[in-house]
Amino acid sequence: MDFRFTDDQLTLAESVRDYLAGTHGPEVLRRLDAEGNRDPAIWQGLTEMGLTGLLVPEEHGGLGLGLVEAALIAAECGRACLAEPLVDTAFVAVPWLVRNGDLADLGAIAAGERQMPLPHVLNPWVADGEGSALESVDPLRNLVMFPAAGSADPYLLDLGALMSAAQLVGLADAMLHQAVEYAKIRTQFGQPVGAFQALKHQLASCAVAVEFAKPAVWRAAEALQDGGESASVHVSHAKVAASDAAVLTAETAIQVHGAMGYTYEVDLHFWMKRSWALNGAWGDRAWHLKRIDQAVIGGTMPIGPEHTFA
Amino acid sequence: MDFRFTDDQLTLAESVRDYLAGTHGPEVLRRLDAEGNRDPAIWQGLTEMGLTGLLVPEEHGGLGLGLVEAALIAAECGRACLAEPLVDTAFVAVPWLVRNGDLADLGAIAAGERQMPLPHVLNPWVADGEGSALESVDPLRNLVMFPAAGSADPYLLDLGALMSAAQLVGLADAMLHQAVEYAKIRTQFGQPVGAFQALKHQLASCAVAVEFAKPAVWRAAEALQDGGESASVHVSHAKVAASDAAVLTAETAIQVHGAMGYTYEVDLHFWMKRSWALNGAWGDRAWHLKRIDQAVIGGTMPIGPEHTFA
Amino acid sequence: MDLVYTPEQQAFRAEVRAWMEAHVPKEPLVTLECREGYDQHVAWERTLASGNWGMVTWPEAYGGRGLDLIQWLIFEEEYFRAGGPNRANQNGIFLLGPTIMEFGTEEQKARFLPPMARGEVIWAQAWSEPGAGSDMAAIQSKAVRDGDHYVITGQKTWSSRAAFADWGFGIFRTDPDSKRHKGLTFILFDLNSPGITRRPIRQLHGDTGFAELFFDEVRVPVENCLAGEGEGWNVAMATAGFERGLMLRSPGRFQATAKRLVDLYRAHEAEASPAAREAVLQAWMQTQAYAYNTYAVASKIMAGGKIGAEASLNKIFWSELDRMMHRTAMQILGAHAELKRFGNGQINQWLEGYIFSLSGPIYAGSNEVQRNIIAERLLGLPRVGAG
Amino acid sequence: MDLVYTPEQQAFRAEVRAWMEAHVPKEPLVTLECREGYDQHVAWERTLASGNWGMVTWPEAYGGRGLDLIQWLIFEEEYFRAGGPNRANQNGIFLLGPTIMEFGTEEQKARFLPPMARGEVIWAQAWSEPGAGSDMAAIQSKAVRDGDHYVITGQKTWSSRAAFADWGFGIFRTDPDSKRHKGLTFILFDLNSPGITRRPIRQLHGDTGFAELFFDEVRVPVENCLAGEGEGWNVAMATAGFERGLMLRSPGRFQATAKRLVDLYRAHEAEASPAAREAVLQAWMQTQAYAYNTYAVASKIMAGGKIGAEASLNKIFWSELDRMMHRTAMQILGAHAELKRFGNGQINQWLEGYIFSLSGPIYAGSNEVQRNIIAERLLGLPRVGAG
Repeated sequence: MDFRFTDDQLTLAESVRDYLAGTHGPEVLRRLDAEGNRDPAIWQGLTEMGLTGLLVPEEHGGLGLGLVEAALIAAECGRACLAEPLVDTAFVAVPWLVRNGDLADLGAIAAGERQMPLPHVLNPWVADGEGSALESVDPLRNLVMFPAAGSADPYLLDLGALMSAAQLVGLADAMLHQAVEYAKIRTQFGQPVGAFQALKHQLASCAVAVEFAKPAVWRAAEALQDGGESASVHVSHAKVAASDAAVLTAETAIQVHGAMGYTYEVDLHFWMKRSWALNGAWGDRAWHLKRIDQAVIGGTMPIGPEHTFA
Repeated sequence: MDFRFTDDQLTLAESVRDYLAGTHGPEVLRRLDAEGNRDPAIWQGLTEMGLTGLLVPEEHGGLGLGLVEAALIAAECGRACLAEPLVDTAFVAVPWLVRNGDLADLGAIAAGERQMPLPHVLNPWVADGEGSALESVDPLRNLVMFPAAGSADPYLLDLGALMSAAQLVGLADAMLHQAVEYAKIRTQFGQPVGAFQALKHQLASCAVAVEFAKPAVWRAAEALQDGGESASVHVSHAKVAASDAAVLTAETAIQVHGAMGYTYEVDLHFWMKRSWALNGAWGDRAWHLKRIDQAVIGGTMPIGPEHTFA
Repeated sequence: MDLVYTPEQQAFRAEVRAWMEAHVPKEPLVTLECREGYDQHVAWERTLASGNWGMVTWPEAYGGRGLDLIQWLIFEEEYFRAGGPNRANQNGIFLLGPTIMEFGTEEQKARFLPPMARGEVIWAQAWSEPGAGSDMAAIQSKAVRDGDHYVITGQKTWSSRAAFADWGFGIFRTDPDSKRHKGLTFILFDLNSPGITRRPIRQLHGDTGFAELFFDEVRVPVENCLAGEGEGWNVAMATAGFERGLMLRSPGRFQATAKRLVDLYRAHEAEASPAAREAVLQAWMQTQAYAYNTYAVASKIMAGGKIGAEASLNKIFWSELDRMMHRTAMQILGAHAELKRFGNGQINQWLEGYIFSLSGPIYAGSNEVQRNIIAERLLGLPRVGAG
Repeated sequence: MDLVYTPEQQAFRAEVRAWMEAHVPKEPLVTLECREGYDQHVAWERTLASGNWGMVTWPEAYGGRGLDLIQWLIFEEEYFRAGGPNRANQNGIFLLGPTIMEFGTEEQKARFLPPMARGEVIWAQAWSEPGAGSDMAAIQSKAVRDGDHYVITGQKTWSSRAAFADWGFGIFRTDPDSKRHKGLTFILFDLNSPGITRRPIRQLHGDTGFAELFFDEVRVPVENCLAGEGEGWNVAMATAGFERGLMLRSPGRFQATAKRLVDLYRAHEAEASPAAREAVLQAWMQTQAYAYNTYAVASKIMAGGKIGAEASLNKIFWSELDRMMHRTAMQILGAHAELKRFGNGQINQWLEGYIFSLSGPIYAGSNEVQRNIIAERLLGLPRVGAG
């Protein structure tokens, strides 16, 4: 029993964070927004970092890592509001293909030559892919409606939900950070607005929500990785907690920004909109809550102090 | 259309408020708590003010006023945390007896010689009356379990719920006032704690909740008085909004008082406990919410901008 | 307490209802925050004016109907029942109109009010500056007297409607040595005056309804000053009072939202969360409570009373209620919430509404400022204080 | 990340479970806040000590079992699974014990720790003063050095357990000219010393577990001072860190509450509100999240890490969660919520728990202070500021 990431995991996450911070800052988001959202050079960079092959078994040219590592990296993608659809292909489609023994495309995916956004019955559209275009509130999401009905496989749904949850805690972290930084420099009534206790306490409440959503996400990643019986319930917990933290943080962050927050000029809006999109993706709040309801009130899963890791 | 009290109504409420403030202050509550809760002199005073006969028709020795006046006075009873069970007899039992044409006891009630707490199936115990004793968290409530099953009449329930709601807004007002006064004089870190924006904003949020519960109570009183079809739904709205405002204000008031709020020495606890008792009395939150649910989601009542007074 | 409409009020309601049913556009207009939508909304203002429904509470002499506040509430209820569009002329109707009636000269009233009522001149407000948002007393834009003109230099921002409107109003520092609330003057100006540059600001949703205004020695005749020189703060506070107070957000608007939310919930009842059900019931309760409170305030004002710091209670209540209702709708919509148009091409008005609702706790005096006002002026808590 | 218990840990769990099932009283004890209940709880401490379960994380040399933090968590889970009573000795186990181990001399450790572990000496904490609650640096009680004694004069209040406990600890001003955080010293004292008057304070629920302490020239030997003279603030902050941090409220306690709440909900499912259902699901989610976080912090500490301002996140989370769960239970109980005992004579533990939960956001550093700490130390927001 050790609820910590390994040093290797932390180093990997940090290197991705640093890389994205250096190559995928807000000025890049604004450029992409103006120029059609996708930039092969960015995808190339992610491929060279090994991220497209993170979950691809080594014998197919990948790094052969697991869902815990993927969740950590997905959180970094959220933090950076990554425009490229890395998570959908590399952290959702790949482990599903591996589970299904469908290995043909793994090499191409690892090499960055193939993207594979997968539809699900609960999630008929995802970013990129082939199909009729839909316009998302998120300007960086190239949404398409798939022509065929998606899979109904619960494992695929769990993967999508887990990785959405991981992105959402990263998004929430980033929005909290942006709000804090703005509150330090914006002055009103002769002082930084961040010195006003009312804003301090709102931001502190966001920190509480985000910090207690994170361990639920890591625990869900571990559960799904291990394939335990209750893994789906933990994924649903992660999705609900991360979504709620992100929605709260988005509303607080815009409030802290005041009228500036309501403009397109402030970076915040990219993160808010991604949060709203992922809030509904891969099973919405009600869907995941119902799964928890069946387990907890319905009694299909043991609960109580001795069942922390049930 | 005039959503105001008449000058007569306001004058009456003010005179009751002044009377109770003068004769039924916190020191009286403490004395009653130590000495068995009831004091015939207080009951006598209420009788002399005409309150026991407020709703008794004039031909039976009362003032013949209506539920709107009674709700206003019930709010004052809440504000003063009145120990004597005036509301149960004079504002709940009397209009029910009148509605049922059961007029025999009205003269004695108006004269202050008879108390008549009535049980209801949803509310098997009320303060005072005959039956086996139960201990309420409210030290001033002499709770008894009635030996016989209560009435199931919805009008009786509506009267009890409405008058509980009215008391609850008075209780909430008083708790807010106590918290504000304490926050003005308690200093920490070199200033009154009420100068800290975090406490200011919590108290302001209570003011919002209380001020928007009140008109729902007055509107429900008027609806029940008029006997409109949807009166019960409005009573339920009043009860839920008033209970929620009182529970929120109680939690905020104790927080503002800090450790002092957790003592029996501070007056606040009498008001909090009465709030908790009335929160569950005459139909609890869930029961009233269900009645609203049937009307609003169930569609048995028209809603929308043109139905403000439906 | 008399909660029954008179026969005259019922007849008036019937009249409004008939007109609205005949005239309100069947299809929702394009958002007011772009050129196309703005033009549609101005056209609607003129249609309203053609029925004499533009400024119903104004005196007839200025193009209104001289309605009392209860009639106004009935009008608004029917307006929103019919799905009436947002008002391009809102700054005129609710903010500037009442301000001119209170502070303007007879000549100013005659000059500005009738074209406003006819929807011919659309007004932008220009309060905020980059350094003066919640802290409006930090205004720096200057108006220097030069003969019978003021010469305005400076910058305003987050001016609603200013991307497309005709005229603007705001406060400017006329005494260069003054500080904070003193030395400010309330001035009306033609947005097409030489020296004014409008820079539309792209908003959260991507459209551009509000703007920055740059003033480079803009000459404005002295007769465009409202009330006396140096009286600007008092006039602006009265205007802001109208905004936060009774008239900016009539209950009908929120009751219509609550009704739509109930319909949305019913369509998704089987799969919705308990939180959504609770929120839907709260939506009905709170929109009703807001309506009762507004009727109560209207009754009080009609009887000669005034609305004071209670306006801050209102502002907080409707803005947080509106956000809550739209957030709930977004949750109910689930995966569909992010779509700007649904598969059938219909605009996702819940998404647009949610985004707009996020501005509610910010504009017209942030809710933090409102809570300060409640704490200090209504509850009497001490003003000074450290964080 | 390894979320599987080792066979040794599983065996340990089985051992705790067996002992607890055999020893935990079948009937709930009377509340700790009255004489009768206090005595029952002290007897339970001695029973626990007889099984060597009193201070499981302490070194064996001081009467503990030398367990690591994961084992401690397992112990706590099983303790609360079995319905173990609240700990009379909590101030000793979680606050003073670790403080003495960190700051005490060998002699102090040998003198104070073993009787604490055996439940023979029960400790009260004495931090607050009437003018120093959240603002603990405003302490005024004086300890004046006189030879090899301190002479204490002053007043402490809201001292938990002090109505009945044996010894107390707190900080006192030893430098009469000092201000705020300086010149304070951490002193342990016998509550039966001449010159100490205890005035039990009646609490919200009517019982008297905490007390005011009046010190009238109370002589305390210098060797009862922990760490150096003038070091009191640092020691107290470390102690308060233990309190707010990992060990004061183990997750098992709240998980047990959540489980009882689920059972309560199931029994009232048909008539409960949507808000209650949502809250019950939140109760499970949040107690689990609290457990995960505690395991994560325990893992970090076992690997040599430290817990800092994150302790404030914990304090806010568990205290508001506990209040939410009990408030929800009160709503579910409806009319029964107000009864101190139900019709069958059973104590209404939800009511008692709700009342106690209201103190959670106040004690151990109010949640307002905690939010300041998070904002300033974790988020880096500026300290100074006006309201």
